[in-house]
Amino acid sequence: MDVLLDFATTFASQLQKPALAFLLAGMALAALGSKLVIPDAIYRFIVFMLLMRIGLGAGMEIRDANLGEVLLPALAAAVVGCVIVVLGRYALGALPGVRMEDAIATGGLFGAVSASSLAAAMVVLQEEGVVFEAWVAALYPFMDIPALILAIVMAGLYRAKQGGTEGRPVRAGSIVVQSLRSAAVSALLLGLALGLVSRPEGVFEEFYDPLFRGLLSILMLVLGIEAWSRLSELREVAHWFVAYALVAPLVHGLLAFGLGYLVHLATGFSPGGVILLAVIAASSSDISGPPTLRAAIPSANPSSYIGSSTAIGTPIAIAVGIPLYLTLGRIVFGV
Amino acid sequence: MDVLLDFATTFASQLQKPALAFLLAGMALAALGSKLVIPDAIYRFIVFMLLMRIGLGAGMEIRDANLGEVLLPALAAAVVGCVIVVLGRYALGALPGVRMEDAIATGGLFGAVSASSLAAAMVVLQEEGVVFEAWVAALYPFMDIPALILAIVMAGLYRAKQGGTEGRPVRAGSIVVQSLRSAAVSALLLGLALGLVSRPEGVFEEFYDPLFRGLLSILMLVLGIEAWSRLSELREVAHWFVAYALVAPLVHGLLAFGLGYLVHLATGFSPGGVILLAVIAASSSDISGPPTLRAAIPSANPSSYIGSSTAIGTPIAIAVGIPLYLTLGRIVFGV
Amino acid sequence: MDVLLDFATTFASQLQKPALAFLLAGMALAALGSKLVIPDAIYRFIVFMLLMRIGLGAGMEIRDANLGEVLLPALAAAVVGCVIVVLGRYALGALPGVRMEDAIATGGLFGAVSASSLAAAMVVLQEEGVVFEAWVAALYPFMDIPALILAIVMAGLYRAKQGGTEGRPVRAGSIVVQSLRSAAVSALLLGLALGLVSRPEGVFEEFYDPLFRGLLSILMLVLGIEAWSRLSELREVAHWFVAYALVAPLVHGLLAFGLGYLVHLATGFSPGGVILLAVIAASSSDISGPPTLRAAIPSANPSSYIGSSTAIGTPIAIAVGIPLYLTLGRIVFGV
Amino acid sequence: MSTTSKATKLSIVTEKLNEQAIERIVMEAGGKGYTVFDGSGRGSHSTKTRDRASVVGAFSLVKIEVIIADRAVANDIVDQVSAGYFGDFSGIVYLEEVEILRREKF
Amino acid sequence: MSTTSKATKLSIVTEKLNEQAIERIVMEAGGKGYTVFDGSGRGSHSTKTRDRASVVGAFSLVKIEVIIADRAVANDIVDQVSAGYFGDFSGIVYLEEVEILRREKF
Amino acid sequence: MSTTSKATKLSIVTEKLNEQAIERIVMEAGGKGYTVFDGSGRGSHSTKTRDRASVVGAFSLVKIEVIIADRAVANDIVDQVSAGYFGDFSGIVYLEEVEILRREKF
Ligand SMILES: Nc1ncnc2c1ncn2[C@@H]1O[C@H](COP(=O)(O)O)[C@@H](O)[C@H]1O
Ligand SMILES: Nc1ncnc2c1ncn2[C@@H]1O[C@H](COP(=O)(O)O)[C@@H](O)[C@H]1O
Ligand SMILES: Nc1ncnc2c1ncn2[C@@H]1O[C@H](COP(=O)(O)O)[C@@H](O)[C@H]1O
Ligand code: NA
Ligand code: NA
Ligand code: NA
Repeated sequence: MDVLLDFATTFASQLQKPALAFLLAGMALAALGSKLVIPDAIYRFIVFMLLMRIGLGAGMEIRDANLGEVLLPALAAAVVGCVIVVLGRYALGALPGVRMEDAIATGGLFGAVSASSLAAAMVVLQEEGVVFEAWVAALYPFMDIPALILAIVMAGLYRAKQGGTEGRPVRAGSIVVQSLRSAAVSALLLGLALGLVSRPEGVFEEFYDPLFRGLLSILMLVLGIEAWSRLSELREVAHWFVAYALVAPLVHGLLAFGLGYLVHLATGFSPGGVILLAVIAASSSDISGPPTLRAAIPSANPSSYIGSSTAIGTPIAIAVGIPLYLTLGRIVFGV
Repeated sequence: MDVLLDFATTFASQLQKPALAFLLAGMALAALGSKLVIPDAIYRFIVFMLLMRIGLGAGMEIRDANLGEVLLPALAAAVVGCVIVVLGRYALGALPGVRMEDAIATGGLFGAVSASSLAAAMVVLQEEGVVFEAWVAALYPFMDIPALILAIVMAGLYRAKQGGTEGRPVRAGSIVVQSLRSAAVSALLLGLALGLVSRPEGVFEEFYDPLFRGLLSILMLVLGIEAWSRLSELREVAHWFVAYALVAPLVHGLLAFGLGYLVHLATGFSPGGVILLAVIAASSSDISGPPTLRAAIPSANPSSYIGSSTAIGTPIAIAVGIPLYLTLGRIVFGV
Repeated sequence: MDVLLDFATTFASQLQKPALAFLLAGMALAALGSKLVIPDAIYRFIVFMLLMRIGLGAGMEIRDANLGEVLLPALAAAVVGCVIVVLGRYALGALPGVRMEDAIATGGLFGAVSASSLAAAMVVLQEEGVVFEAWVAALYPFMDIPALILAIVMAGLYRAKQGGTEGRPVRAGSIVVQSLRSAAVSALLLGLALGLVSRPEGVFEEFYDPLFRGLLSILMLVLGIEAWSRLSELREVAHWFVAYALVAPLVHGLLAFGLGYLVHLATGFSPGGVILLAVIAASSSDISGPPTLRAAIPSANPSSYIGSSTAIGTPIAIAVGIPLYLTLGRIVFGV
Repeated sequence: MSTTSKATKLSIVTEKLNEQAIERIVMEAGGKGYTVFDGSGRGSHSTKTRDRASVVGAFSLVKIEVIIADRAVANDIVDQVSAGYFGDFSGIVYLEEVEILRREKF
Repeated sequence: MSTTSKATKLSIVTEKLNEQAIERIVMEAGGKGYTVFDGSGRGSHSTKTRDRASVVGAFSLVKIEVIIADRAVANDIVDQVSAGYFGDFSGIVYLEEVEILRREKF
Repeated sequence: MSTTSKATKLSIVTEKLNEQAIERIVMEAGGKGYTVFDGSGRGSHSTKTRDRASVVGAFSLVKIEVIIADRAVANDIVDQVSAGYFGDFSGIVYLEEVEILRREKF
């Protein structure tokens, strides 16, 4: 019960914080039919700025990090990503009225990672004074890419079993490359590389970092608007996708929290790191994932996986997930 | 004479200030045929940022405001908005060569409010150290919406009297909703609501507020460029629109100043508030007004009202109106 | 040898600085096939912001400058711009397989100036503590416009000699006007004028200046991406363009450095000013130049001059030129 | 190639302001889809801009293209759009003959 | 539906750089209007981009569509544009037959 | 006016995601060029947006126009695009007759 009470308090206090408040405000705007629109060019630029900020921060810190420390968390991230896909295929895919390709693609998207959820969680932890290794952001692709690959492989196997003629062979290498080249992952890696090998402290401190929270507030608004606007797409797909999208982020986050806790015991992975790992597990990819899946599993209905993820999964991961893992972190680690 | 001298001094000193200087520079750029263009996405984003800043500021302050205080100023705003429309219909509409629908639509646009003029005036007052209640920004829709509705109703009545077959009934409710949903008003209300119910102090102080004056300078440039580019549209309409656009902003502002002064006596409404009320009265709507009027009074020629407002009304309201009401404020209130 | 060693040290230290690091990172991104894209609206806005910042800074300082001081550097800038064009016509144009119109247009583009190289050099000098007169930025059009005019006149003469029927007469006046109206030059002059006649210190210090380095880092990224993406265009033109683009920026910069040194002896033109003069000579126009040349010398193949300039000339001017002239400055002036 | 059949392509150039209303007319009249492009232009009313910051964005133009197998439906849409949106607003409409595959889609 | 009549639609794909000059030709030759769209493409010259940051923006493409009731005017525009803007510049022009209403507008 | 000749204009409306693949098909099948426009629309699949921030940008639409002198090449492209990109993806294709100059370019 205490957990619930703690969660309620944390949730209420997060509600006041810009990240969550702007997300909900965006949903309200769209629900009320506002014509307010953030231009696409601005949206893409904001995502770039956030990922650069995260990447630069991580890169500058990795310089001094012990690479050994990163190994186990990276492995945990990959495992979580894959388990989420397997869960999607066997749990969601087993439900009545759910097409198997749609289930696998949805599992893939929820296994993959959303940069905005990660950014929101980083801001919340900073404000709460919970420390984490800056390189935790670098775990993103370690969860993202395996999840997408596994989903695509599973869909290929499934089609082959169905005797589909379509069965073009899955080339894992090409999916890795495609993921790394996506706008989101390459912005993150760009920041990482620049943080690692150049001296971007100046621009980081006077440009990328001070704009971070403000730009994030706008991104949250966009996510809220998008979430509401896409709710209608879910009407066209089986109701189970709604149920999945409500529950899965929390299950995935708890799973990752548990695994992260083990890594904490083993290597001293920070409490903040464990919480962030839970958040990226709970999140579902909104930038790089959808086009990759669309191209590689064309028979899956994009309304099923994008609707589940954008309309419900992401808001739940941010609005419920972040306060939940923060509360858990407080209880478990006393942070 | 002293008033004139004071005004001349204030005007000369404002000329040096970014708001006015950038506005005039924009006009000069367009006049000289420069190809410099601020992309539309940037323009829309700047308007969003300014309105969010204004709304957040107002919302955070309203938390502690006595709602009773706001009532009388809001009523004054609505009265001014409506009087301006009536003036437009009976004064401008009575002039030779002026089509009645055009006169009514123009009155409606001048009764409505421009966010950029409001923002410019707020910056000027801040720089001059003239204080005002932050919630004054919330008066915007109280003037804007009644003016638009009244104009549309009047145009409907006029058409009905002419025996126009077109006469679709005016639904005031739908116009209110449409106005509230417009990008400008909903950004302002979004900011207000977030300021009221969440704790956006952090992002306000590190993002929305520090960018305010700089973004405003760019917006002034855009307004100047637009003003000059649209001057040519006025060639197609009766000359009286030019005369109206030159004089009306000042008359409207003085009217509002007078009414504001009465409210000041009655409730202690601040001198800065009176000045801002005059500025929003002097201003004419550039974002939400035109499409609303275009859709609801299609028989009015948009060149008449948009030309009057964008090419002349807005520059006059900013360049002449703001220094004028500031001077008056100094004389009347000794600020 | 010492020069080489000094240069190597400076180069290595610049490699770490954001300007150069982001440029190279952009090239790497494009080379690796990343889908990361900076939207065009953002790019155009960044260029506007940088030129405004440079113009405002120069304008505010020119207020107190002795106009006599500016004359000789301006003359030097014009001479360098013209010499570069002549070199292009007689050196590049004499090479086998090079069409004369292409050579002249390329010379014109390399004689003209790139705002981004100028901005990058200003940031580097500031970071290195090398002072320069802020009005040096105002030398831009004095080099840019004569170079473009001379190239267009030479191309006209060449066509006339070939008995081309196309020979529309070159109107120098119209080219000057067209250059001044281009987005880049007019943003710079706008800033200059506002800095000169208004009091933009407030917005300069809280908006244009603090965003300068950060926005420049993004611009460098864009230049890097563009450079790599346009390399392929060079495949279609004579190899000599590649050789020219590699060598010319350095030659042009050294020429300007020499002339700048004479001006330094004559009028006390600052060491930083000499270095900047060298950088703008080394740079080639990327915004205003190409469309002007395209319209005025339509028979020249744009792949030749834009490929040479964007793919090789600009990266060389920034990556090699800036450290080189900085090193020279250190040796010659002991800065 | 699978056999093609004739259909009518209807192009409506109109103020962005009217985009949604016209799309509704299209779908209600029996259109099966439409494609929309942003544009700018000049006609008997004033010049419309695209891209550059325009204080009055809602006045830029769109072209709505509708492909319809049944000519009567096309005529119906033309009539409704002409009646409601061309008296006072800027705009033109024109028809072309096109060849389509998968006739059931149009 | 009010009766329609035949007209010619002229489409000119050209570098943005030439947009204004060609629009002037259209109006001076007797065109009553035009509509313009941003685009990108590939032909015998190099590839043109749209949307992505392009250091050399003025080289992206536009398509200018002109509907003309009088075929002679259309031919005249084709001739002038071909002579002035297709030797050295990228671009194509083509004509289609369309059905219009309100013939007096075109 | 120099004499014109008939050609086929192929218009393909497709998800942006497929743009490059279809362009490759066009060029490999013997097309000499293409022009691309951004758009949005509605059909039997869900509505596609343009311009407004879209978390899933790659799903907006493009229209690819290809003018081809040789009808057989056009048919070939239609077949390939239909086979590869219309089963599971949104999209339509249609053909029109156009008049071209400089036939060798198409
Ligand atoms: N003859 C024409 N050819 C092509 N587009 C036209 C033509 N006339 C009008 N338009 C387009 O339709 C819009 C509205 O036309 P109008 O109602 O005549 O102002 C213009 O802005 C053009 O985009
Ligand atoms: N066969 C074609 N079909 C469609 N568009 C074309 C074709 N050829 C050229 N274009 C367009 O015209 C532009 C200029 O063509 P070009 O002058 O051949 O480089 C190209 O970038 C395309 O947008
Ligand atoms: N009848 C139609 N007329 C014009 N465009 C259409 C039509 N049907 C579909 N489209 C376009 O093709 C896209 C994909 O169609 P669909 O595959 O039916 O969803 C739509 O989003 C529209 O842009
Ligand atoms: Na995930
Ligand atoms: Na007003
Ligand atoms: Na140069």
